[in-house]
Amino acid sequence: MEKVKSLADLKKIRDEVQSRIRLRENSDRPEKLVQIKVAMATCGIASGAKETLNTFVEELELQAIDAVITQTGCMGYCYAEPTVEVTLPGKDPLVFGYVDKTKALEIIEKYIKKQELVDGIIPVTYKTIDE
Amino acid sequence: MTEFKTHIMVCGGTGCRASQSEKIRQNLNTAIQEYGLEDDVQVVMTGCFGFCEKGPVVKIIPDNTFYVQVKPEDADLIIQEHIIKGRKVSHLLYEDPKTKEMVSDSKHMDFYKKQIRIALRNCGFINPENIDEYIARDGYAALGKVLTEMTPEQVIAEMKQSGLRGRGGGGFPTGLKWEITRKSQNDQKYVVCNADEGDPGAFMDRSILEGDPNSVIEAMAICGYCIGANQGLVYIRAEYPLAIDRLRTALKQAREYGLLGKDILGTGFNFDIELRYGAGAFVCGEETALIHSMEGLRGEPTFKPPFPAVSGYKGKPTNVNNVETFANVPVIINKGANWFNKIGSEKSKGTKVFALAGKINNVGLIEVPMGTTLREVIYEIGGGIKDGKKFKAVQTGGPSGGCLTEKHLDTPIDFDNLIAAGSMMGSGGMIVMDEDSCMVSIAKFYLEFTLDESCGKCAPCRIGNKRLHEILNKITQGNGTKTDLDRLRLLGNVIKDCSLCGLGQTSPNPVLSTLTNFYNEYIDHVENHKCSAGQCKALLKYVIDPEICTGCTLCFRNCPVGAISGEKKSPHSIDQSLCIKCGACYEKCKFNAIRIA
Amino acid sequence: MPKIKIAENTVQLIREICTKYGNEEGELINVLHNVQDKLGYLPAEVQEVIARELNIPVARIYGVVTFYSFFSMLPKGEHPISVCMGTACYVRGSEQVLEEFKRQLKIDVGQTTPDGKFSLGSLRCVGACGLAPVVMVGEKVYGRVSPQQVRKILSDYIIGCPHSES
Amino acid sequence: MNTIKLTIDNKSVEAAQGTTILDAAASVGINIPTLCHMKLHDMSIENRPGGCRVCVVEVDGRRNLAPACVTEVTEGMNIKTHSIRVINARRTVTELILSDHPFDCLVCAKSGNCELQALAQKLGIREIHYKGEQSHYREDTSPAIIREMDKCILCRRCEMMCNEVQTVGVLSAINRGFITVVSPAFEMNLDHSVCTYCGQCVAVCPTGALTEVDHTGAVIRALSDPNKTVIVQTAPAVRAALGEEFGLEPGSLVTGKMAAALRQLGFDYVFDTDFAADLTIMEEGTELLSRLNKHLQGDKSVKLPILTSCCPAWVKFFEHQFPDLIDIPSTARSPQQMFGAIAKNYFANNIQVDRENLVVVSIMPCLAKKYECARDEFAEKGNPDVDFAITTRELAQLIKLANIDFNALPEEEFDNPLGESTGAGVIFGTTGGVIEAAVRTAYELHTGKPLPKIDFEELRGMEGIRHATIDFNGLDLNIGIAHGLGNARKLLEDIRNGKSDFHAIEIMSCPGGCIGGGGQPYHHGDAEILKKRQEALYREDKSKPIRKSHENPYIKKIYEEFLGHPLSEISHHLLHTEYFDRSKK
Repeated sequence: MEKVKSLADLKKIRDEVQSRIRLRENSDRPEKLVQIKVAMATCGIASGAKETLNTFVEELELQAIDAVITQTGCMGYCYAEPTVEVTLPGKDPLVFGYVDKTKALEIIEKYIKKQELVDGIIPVTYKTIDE
Repeated sequence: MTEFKTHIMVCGGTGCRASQSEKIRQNLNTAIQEYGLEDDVQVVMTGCFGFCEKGPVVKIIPDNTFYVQVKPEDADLIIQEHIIKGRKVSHLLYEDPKTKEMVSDSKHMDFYKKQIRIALRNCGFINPENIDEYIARDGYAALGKVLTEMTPEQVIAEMKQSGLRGRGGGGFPTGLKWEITRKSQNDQKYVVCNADEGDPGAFMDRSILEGDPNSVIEAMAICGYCIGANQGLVYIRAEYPLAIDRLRTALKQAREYGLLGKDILGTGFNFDIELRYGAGAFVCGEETALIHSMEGLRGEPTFKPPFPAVSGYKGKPTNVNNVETFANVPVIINKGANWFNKIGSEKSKGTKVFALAGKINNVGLIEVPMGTTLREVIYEIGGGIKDGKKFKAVQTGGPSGGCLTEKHLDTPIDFDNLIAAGSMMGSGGMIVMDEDSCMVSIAKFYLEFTLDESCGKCAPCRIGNKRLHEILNKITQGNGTKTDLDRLRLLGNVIKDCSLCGLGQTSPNPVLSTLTNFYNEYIDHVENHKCSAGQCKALLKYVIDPEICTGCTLCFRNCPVGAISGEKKSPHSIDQSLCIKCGACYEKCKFNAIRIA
Repeated sequence: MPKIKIAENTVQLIREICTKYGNEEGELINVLHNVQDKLGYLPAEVQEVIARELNIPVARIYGVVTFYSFFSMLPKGEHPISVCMGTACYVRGSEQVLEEFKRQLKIDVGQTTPDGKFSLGSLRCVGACGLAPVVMVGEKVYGRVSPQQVRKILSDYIIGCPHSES
Repeated sequence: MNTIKLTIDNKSVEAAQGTTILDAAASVGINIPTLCHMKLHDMSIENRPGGCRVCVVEVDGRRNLAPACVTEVTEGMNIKTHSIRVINARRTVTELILSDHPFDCLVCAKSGNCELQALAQKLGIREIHYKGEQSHYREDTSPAIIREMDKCILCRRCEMMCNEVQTVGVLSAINRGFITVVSPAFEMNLDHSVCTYCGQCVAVCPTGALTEVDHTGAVIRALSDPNKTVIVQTAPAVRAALGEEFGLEPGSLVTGKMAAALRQLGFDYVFDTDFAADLTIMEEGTELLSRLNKHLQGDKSVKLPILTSCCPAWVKFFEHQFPDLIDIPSTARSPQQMFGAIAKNYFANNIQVDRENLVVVSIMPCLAKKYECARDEFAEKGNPDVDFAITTRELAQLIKLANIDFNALPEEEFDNPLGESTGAGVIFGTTGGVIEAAVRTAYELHTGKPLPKIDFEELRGMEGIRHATIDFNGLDLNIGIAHGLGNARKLLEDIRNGKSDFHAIEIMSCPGGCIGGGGQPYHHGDAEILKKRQEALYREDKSKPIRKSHENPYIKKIYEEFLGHPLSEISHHLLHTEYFDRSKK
């Protein structure tokens, strides 16, 4: 990693990463680019979030669906772990609860491929600081 | 590929299920089939909307119409009116309690604004193991701004202006703490992050460190700049391996970027952070004990003053803040003190993260503005009480806090109100209890914790809490007297008045608050020898209803002490003098003939 | 005075750990963590070695070891079982779960089964309150454990190896 | 320094900034009770963990009560030390402490001297409202100290003495919560530890948790045995403190009454350790000169400084902690042991009693002396040179037991030959005294001239580490003095690191020297008592006709008759010793 030597350097990184994310969203195949975040904090992992993450990685690769899968921290819905946030291009993010392997496959089959909602969506009930 | 035009979301949370949301779903599906809309409309069962007070809840997408208190028989109406005719079913809409207007779009409902995420802003949003994602969310911009545009005095003024108070329990103004440490003259100073989150049932600091470690690192560097320290230390529980891991990764990446280390952002400011591990001692959350622990000593608190701001780690001025406090700092710098101090209540600014747990539907981490009421937290965000049971109490502040009751539900949560109500903010654990929780046992439970965790240095805490516990034990065993209740209160107040540190001074709170708020339950225990929650085993009495008992002998065969007798095919009875209240008979009886009296 | 009975390579290991922390007395807790990580526990002889290396009285080390619940002077079982007794777990019935473990294993909290397979402990909050009651066996977290599941959890280990992710 | 104005119990008080409420109150005659707190003024020894909470007071505007011993006064403070809230809290806290304390008062060694007992009395506690589990620990008996930790109230004074003052590090608080207790590592017995038996833990213990091993019974048995000749020696510091046990002012000299009492108790000969102290000076002083001369002549094998070796706790300390330096201290035995060796090998012959039938009892201000006389090297065929060492306190006990009205006793003299001593022997009981006595003799032996002055003020005082340079007729002799083992450690570390330029160092384990020994009447934290005992010894020194050891006629006589000359072969055999490496390898 290059050292960040100045405020300008820091802004450059920020803009780069932001544009990279935007690029992801506005890529030439928007229908294929899906973003998936798996909550991987202690309760998530204890509830099997690793397996969920693996299922998404393997299954999406198997089906050649272009997706960005990342881990993230606790979303706060500890009662419904593992939780996964799926953002389809151009759509609002959706959070799914109790995502085990079966549920993960169902999300891929129904929501990601057909935009059909599946049971177990967790309504987002908070404001972010940007609002 | 089917493309549904409309989705109908039916709440499948426990509360709504209890009020027949499953039936609503069935009826909706029936109606959809009836009108031949299978290809256009899809019904989805969702997780809890958290609005259980008004449940069952149904939401129509894409127009975001939000129906409350829907009954199964309303399903047909929703399909006919809303889906087919495109008209909202007005009597199912939510009425804004303030304006008395019907609100249809959930985005305009106050309820959805209950949570504001400042400390948790990046948790569940960014990859905590990738510093770039933090930077993309304006990470380290606050540090950059501070180092290039502001003097330490200006930053401290900003912090004071923001009204941020320590989130670890005490609620001491953060800016003031920084100022005192800045004013302590010394060649070496330290910034310490207290990540020894020890309240049982609190896990907000763990979540922040696991989900957004960089926010803490950035804030510590800002603090270092303000107070004149170039060394930071994070004292973290050894029980949090994942948080330790994430923090290490973040430190490594920050160092690689030069955001920690020498000459940060070319400004000449040096700052780095080391980790120190706790080893399982709750009292180390107290800052002087924490410092002793970091010095390799027993984590015993010492009298303040001197405060760590004057003489702390290795005798040098040390600023100690907890994780959540630090997580607020970069936002305050970026968005300004005046943005921050508009959120919250008059004396408690900003938000507070709570770990909602216990007998509640939506166990989880929430962040609400200070001043939110307990009712909003429990019923609207927490989704109400599990299994439709009755709310009894909510415990805040962990072992240092107290149990609040129904009458406190509309109290706005902030530092001062909770103390006035006999509890405290603590680090933000919030445990909800229902009718099955015996408050005497709960008080005893917390006291057991204090007994385990008392450092033993001062007599009131070491011996006083032991005696308190013994009295409570006597009560739960059915041997308590009314004098014991007076004794509890007297002793509790002396422990509060005389103990050395915060742990001791607050340790009787669970006892004192339950005594105040649930006095009748104590009386029930000592005078009627009754535990209505059925938790105090010694007070239980199992009896066999001779009307129902078939004489199957199953209970007789399962009783481990031979307390049950009776002829086959005639009613059995329990010899109370022999019964050890194990409950085996109660569990085994197929006819529900055994009751708890 | 107890003669040091531990193996020379163990002494060497402890020395290395102490050296890593610059033989600083302030690093005592880090040293103890590290040594316990490697040896599993901190017997008296080990504390004597650390005392010599860090040049502090062994009584002080013993005072520290007995202060913090994380440190143990007894070897733990092959599968250390910890039942969370944090509030969230308590109100959701962890006491009964702990009782069931005691009953099944016929040992008390802080003890190890005679075959050395299991040791039983309780801890205060692993911060996974959403899964209450929580039980940890080694590093593995079991959530929403009921007393009925105790036998099943134990059987995972009695056979030999734990179930793969359940 | 800023003066702060405040109000305590409606009295206006002025106090310097940094004063505690406790001290400010005391300055206007308000004595707030304390228990864990202990401060030896001017000796930088203080224990104030703020743990017992007995001294709490009410401060206007404060949420909770303030511990007076640690809370500093601030401007305008309004303090109430006996409001109902305070009295209730103070009594409750005391009751709590009593609820975890055995009710052994009537038979406790500390009865009448117990600070907890006194507190309960002061607060008028007549009932303990709290009952419950009490702490129980195994009793630990060592050669000198008994630990009955059931009686421990966790004031932590012993831990502070052992670690901060003495740096021995045997005692530490262990466990936490209700089961917290002060203990050696692994809850082993003291005799398995590096304990030096200095007894400072016993000296400061407010209750009966730490006491000395009681040898009064054995002494009584010996005295009543018609076949035994029982002789007694009394250490210098005893005469300056024994009176306190009988209500006399601290600093009262009771040498004559003590001799009378001992005679009444039935000792066949009442001798004085001071005689042996003079003998010690002869041996140690000569050794110093010999080492000094060789050193000055360039003999690199001779090490300096020479360290005094009178104090058995100090000896055990360096044997454990500085085994690399065991060739530095003087090989001279302590006066107690010199006396024992002379008694059993010289005096026994003189009076024609078998060594086995001669019982040597010593009265010591010290607990380590109990351990010292039990060391193997100080016995012949299992018969120790000194049979029993009892403390000043035990002697008082014996006197009381024998129905003696101590204060009415006449002044009597010691017996001869082992009772004659000089002023030099007397001052052995205080810090600085041994080296002053040595200087008086060594100067005259070295220069062959009479001393221009006898009082060496530069060697006296209560500073923990002192040093002075004495002009030995052109030769500057650098002298160091340390009392308290923590101070000794500092000097030893300098020696180890080659940073010491002393020729001779006097070390005493106990703060103040033997006057502050672990066997003395309890000072209860009053440093003035130690100072008065010290003054008393210098007074006795001044009043002595002979003040230099080498001028003691009986010393001259014993060399003529028996020993020959200092460092003679027989001296080596009887008056010198060797040291052992007690560190674990």
